[in-house]
Amino acid sequence: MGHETARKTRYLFGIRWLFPHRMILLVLLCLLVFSLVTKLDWYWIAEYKSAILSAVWKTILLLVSTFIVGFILAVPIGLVQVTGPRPLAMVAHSFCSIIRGTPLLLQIWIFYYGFGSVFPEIEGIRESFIWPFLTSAWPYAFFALTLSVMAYEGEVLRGALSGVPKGELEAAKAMGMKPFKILTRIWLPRAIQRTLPIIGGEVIIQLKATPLVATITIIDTYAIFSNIRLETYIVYEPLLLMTLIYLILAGAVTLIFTFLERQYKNR
Amino acid sequence: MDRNKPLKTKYILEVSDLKKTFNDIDVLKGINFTAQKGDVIALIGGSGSGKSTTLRCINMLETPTAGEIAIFGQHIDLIPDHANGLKVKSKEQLRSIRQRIGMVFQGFHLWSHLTIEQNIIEVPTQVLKIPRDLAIEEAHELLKRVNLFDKRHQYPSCLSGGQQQRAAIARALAINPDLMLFDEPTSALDPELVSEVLAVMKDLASEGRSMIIVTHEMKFAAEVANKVLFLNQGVVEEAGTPNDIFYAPRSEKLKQFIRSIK
Amino acid sequence: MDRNKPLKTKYILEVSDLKKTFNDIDVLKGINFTAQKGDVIALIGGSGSGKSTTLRCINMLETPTAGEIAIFGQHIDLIPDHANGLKVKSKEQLRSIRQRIGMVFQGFHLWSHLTIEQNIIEVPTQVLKIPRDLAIEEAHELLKRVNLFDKRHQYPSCLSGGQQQRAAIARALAINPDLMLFDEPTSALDPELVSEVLAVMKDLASEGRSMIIVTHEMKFAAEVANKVLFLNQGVVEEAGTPNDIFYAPRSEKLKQFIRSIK
Amino acid sequence: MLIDYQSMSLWELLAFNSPGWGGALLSGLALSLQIAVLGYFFGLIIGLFGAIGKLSQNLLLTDLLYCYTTAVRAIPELVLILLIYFALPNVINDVLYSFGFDGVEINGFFAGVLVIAFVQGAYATEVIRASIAAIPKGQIEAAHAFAIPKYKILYRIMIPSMIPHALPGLSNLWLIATKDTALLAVVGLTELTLAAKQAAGASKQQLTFLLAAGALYLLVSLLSEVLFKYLIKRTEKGQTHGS
Amino acid sequence: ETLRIGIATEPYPPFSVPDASGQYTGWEIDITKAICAEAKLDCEIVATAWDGIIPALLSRKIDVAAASLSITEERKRVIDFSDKYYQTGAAVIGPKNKPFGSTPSELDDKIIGVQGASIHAKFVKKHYKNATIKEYQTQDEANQDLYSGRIDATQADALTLESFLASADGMKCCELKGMAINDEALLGAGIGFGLRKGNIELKEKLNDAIQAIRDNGQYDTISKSYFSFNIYGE
Ligand SMILES: Nc1ncnc2c1ncn2[C@@H]1O[C@H](COP(=O)(O)OP(=O)(O)OP(=O)(O)O)[C@@H](O)[C@H]1O
Ligand SMILES: Nc1ncnc2c1ncn2[C@@H]1O[C@H](COP(=O)(O)OP(=O)(O)OP(=O)(O)O)[C@@H](O)[C@H]1O
Ligand SMILES: [Mg+2]
Ligand SMILES: [Mg+2]
Repeated sequence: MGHETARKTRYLFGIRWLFPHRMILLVLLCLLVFSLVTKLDWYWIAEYKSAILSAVWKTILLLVSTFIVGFILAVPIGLVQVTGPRPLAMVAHSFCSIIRGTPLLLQIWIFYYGFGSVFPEIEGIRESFIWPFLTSAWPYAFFALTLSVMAYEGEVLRGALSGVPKGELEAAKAMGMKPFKILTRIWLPRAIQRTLPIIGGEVIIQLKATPLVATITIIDTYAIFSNIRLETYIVYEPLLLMTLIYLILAGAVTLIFTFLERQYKNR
Repeated sequence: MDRNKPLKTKYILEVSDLKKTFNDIDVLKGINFTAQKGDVIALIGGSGSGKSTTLRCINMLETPTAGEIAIFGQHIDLIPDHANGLKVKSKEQLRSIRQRIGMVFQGFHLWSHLTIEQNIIEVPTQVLKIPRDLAIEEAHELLKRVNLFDKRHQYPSCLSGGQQQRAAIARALAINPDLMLFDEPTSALDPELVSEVLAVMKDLASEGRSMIIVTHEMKFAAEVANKVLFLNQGVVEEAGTPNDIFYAPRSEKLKQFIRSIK
Repeated sequence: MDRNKPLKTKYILEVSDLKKTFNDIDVLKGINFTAQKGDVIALIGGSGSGKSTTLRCINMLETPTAGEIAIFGQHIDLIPDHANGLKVKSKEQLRSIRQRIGMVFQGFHLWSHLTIEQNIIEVPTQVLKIPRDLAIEEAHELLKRVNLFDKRHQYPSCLSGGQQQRAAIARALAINPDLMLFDEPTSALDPELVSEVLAVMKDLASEGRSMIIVTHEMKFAAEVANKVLFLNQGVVEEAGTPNDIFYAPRSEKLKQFIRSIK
Repeated sequence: MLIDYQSMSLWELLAFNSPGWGGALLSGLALSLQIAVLGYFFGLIIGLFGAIGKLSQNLLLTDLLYCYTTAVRAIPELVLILLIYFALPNVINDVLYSFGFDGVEINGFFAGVLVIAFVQGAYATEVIRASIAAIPKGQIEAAHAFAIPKYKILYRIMIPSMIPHALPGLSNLWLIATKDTALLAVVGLTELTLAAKQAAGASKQQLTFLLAAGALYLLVSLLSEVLFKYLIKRTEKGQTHGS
Repeated sequence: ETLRIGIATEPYPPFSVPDASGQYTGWEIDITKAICAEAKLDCEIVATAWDGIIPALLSRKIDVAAASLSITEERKRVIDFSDKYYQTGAAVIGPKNKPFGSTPSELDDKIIGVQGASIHAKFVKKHYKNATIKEYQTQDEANQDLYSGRIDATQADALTLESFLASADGMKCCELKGMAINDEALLGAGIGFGLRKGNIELKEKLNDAIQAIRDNGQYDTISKSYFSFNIYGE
């Protein structure tokens, strides 16, 4: 009997979105959105629409490219800290400490204004083909943000790699797998599976680090809304729209990682 | 697979004066024994006597503190290592040897991010470069042999203890090994399965594969092994045929051990 | 401890029509049995037949999908839960029942951040509020009984399989339980130790404690149990005294199982 | 009249007494640390309960926590602080005024701690949840089987065996907390970053003061790293195999 | 009843500059104090980061914003302004080795840096249609890039640029290319105090006081110690 009821309940509430409390939350959300839309002042959107879109695109581009490249480069950094050799582990470790220990803003400035102001002094560089590259801000932003991902994710991966049960690695070793194979087939997948939720969080942290590039003339999502606020002196409406955009981006990240977590749920 | 290449020596495994110390505790105090092709050796002994450690030293999962090991006629050279005492000289050689050794761990150690089938085909496809289709076909054969075919798409965490153990055995068999190291392969199995596994092992023995088996099942040891080693406090206290060991024990320790079993 | 409080029923454990489904696979299909005070019941059966699951359902580590369980005369009420089918109604009651049940897991599950001694005194000091000194004293008794006294300050990861299993047994005994649930308590033990553990269990039985033991050791079952249940594919295929089960099996399945053991 | 910084040497610029900026930087650092420590501490508490809530079976709770962690982590901190410090009291005060009461003020320091704790709590929830999920399930089951009460399972079994997994993530969070204090400039608190900005702007010695502030941050994080290392060492016993 | 005057914590020399002890000095501070005295107001200076000034004004944490706010039509939708109390023109500077002037046609193919969200940003976008525009968060950063050669010119407040040209870097690299054409709609009607809407009485008081110190010479006395020219503009 109980069995039957269980089945039935599961059937009834099969569509998870229809749980009562979720309906209430949704209704509340709709009311909130409605009142915000009608009560506040949104005239400026029309004027800035295209600027906002391109800024959002820049944010996404920066986030995705730096995180992917940085994460791939973080693997060796996490790995040498677990396996050695000693000197390399120390180098990797100091790298992580320095990058994690200083504000990203400072790093961006040092690369852009510090190193950037050294390049023009080099004889003949202004005529060379890399000059347009050096004068734009993107390479510096990309470089600084990638370094930061490398350092933070290197640290996360170090913890994750050392947490994989030793027995499973021994099993691989005992069958003559090469170290690289063990890494790519057993060690890394196992480590990443365990830390997916943490990595998801790190992507969101990185999302929120991207606005710093505004200080080197890249107008990203955050910067465009700052500009709007300064030009119009409207305080909350641009902030709300910006929040909505960041929420959507973070929501997308969370969804992707929830999906990945589900895929790897077994343990 | 060069199983049929003539060996330089008649021994498939030679262990001499093997010692292992963990944090100043001497766990192995000088183990000596040899195995010829087709030998099935049972390692018996009390809990903590060093059986698992011996097995793990054979394929260098633990680096010995001292001693010599030769497998398939190849001597595994150990060189001093400033941190841990000794280390393996040629990793390449060790790896090629390990590819011919199948090991079943006391704790199973299935890869928990892979399904049972994936666990089994992992080494054949990735290390031995067997085509995937073929590997899966063989995996299915093995899975049927250990009666796990219908669980092949499950992850290890959803399996019962005995099911995990059988999966681990199948994984070891999948690399078609010349030497097999079993650490209590039947501990989580019920008697019905024990005899099935026993049958599998007899098969393997008749194919000319050598085996070292750590086991608590005396009946099992008596039936499958042609040589029994009794370990006690890190040394081989007595060695001989199952008959000798079980029915004509000489040392006091072994007599006591045998008595406690019966 | 209200071990000597008269029970409302003569049964210390009543399991009726216990069912459990994992992801639409019916693992238990209606288990029925009872245990009286002092009963030692052996659960035998093939791998994957549901022995561990039955044991885990008894103290609600798995919530049954359907069925009734009463322990120490107290019926454990289950109420519908919109997510998982059923859930325990009174957690308080469940906890007070669990305090009187000692469990030894198939995978031991010692707490890895505590030493062996700490593992053993954890529940006595934290749950049963026994003074620390007293608990340590008792722990030392138990550790000597299972021959682990000199390993008491080690962490579980440094112990051999058999040592971990004995530690797990000691941990279960430390709460001085009325009902003990053993999931293959001897799987990682050598025969010498098996007989020691057997002796411990007989002691416990003579003290009037009841036990449910999942085991593969038929000899063990025959010697210690007064009742044997043969599980097959999620149902109790046959139940009876060890003599009945081992020497006069009726069902075809059991006959086959017995045959395979001998 | 304005101070002439151009003629001052590096040591005069960094001197502790005005017109040197050293003292201002240090008191900025002290303020940053105070807020970071408090925010981090409360954040950890929120995170612990958040993680437990998220792992519970209660659907309403898990849904609400899901919204909390996603939203708070996604919303830029500046927005949060503007809302808590400016908009929230505004709304409250409008209500109070309409009933004839006096308005309330939210103290800048308090708002800062609140925002940092709120944000850290969301991150910590995720870190701790992942770490709890990494504890072998059997060990928690064993605790249940022995009738250890839930709160004791939490602080005797789960927290100790989770901490080694969580510490790397939590140390990242601490570093973030120290740097997030930079936001408090908005509510008029002169923390380290603002002090450095002011010094740089007033003296036009950008690089000097940025590097000085950077060095202070680095010092803090190196010290915290030593601390976290020590903690990791202490808590890792028994988690790894023997040698 | 004290009047809370909000100023920005970020230094903006020579108008408002903090020192290490947290005191603010500068022309704007002096003028504000003079106006308070003239209007017999009891003023208290409250420093807030730029991001917080308008929210603080709207949420009654301050009553007047004295942070060099340019008066524009768009901003008047949100806050009120007093009459202007100073106004400076916009200038264009560029490297010494590149000869060009400040007319739109001459700047057409150049890379021009401006401070983002400033009136100059709007101006540049409107008048130098074919130029490449780079926006910076602060004018200092634009100056820095002009020095590094990343941009060809920058347009900003004449005053700000003048002090850059007077600095070591500025003298080395750059020169004044000319003043920007006057566009009242964009470049605004000068700098005024920001006030909450509807605060007519206070606005009147401030306007009267500004007029008064201009008339009685206080304005000029203060300005003389900071500037060599007429900061009030036309
Ligand atoms: N990593 C380690 N660190 C410290 N001591 C260890 C370690 N591994 C094993 N030992 C110790 O070495 C001894 C032998 O262990 P081993 O695992 O070889 O025993 P075993 O014969 O396999 O016993 P069992 O039958 O119980 O599995 C034990 O006393 C154990 O405590
Ligand atoms: N968490 C789970 N998810 C899915 N299936 C499970 C889970 N736990 C157990 N099962 C399945 O339930 C069946 C019974 O498992 P159980 O562990 O009770 O077997 P058992 O009788 O104890 O076997 P063994 O003697 O091998 O330990 C098995 O087929 C197993 O695959
Ligand atoms: Mg062992
Ligand atoms: Mg089982």
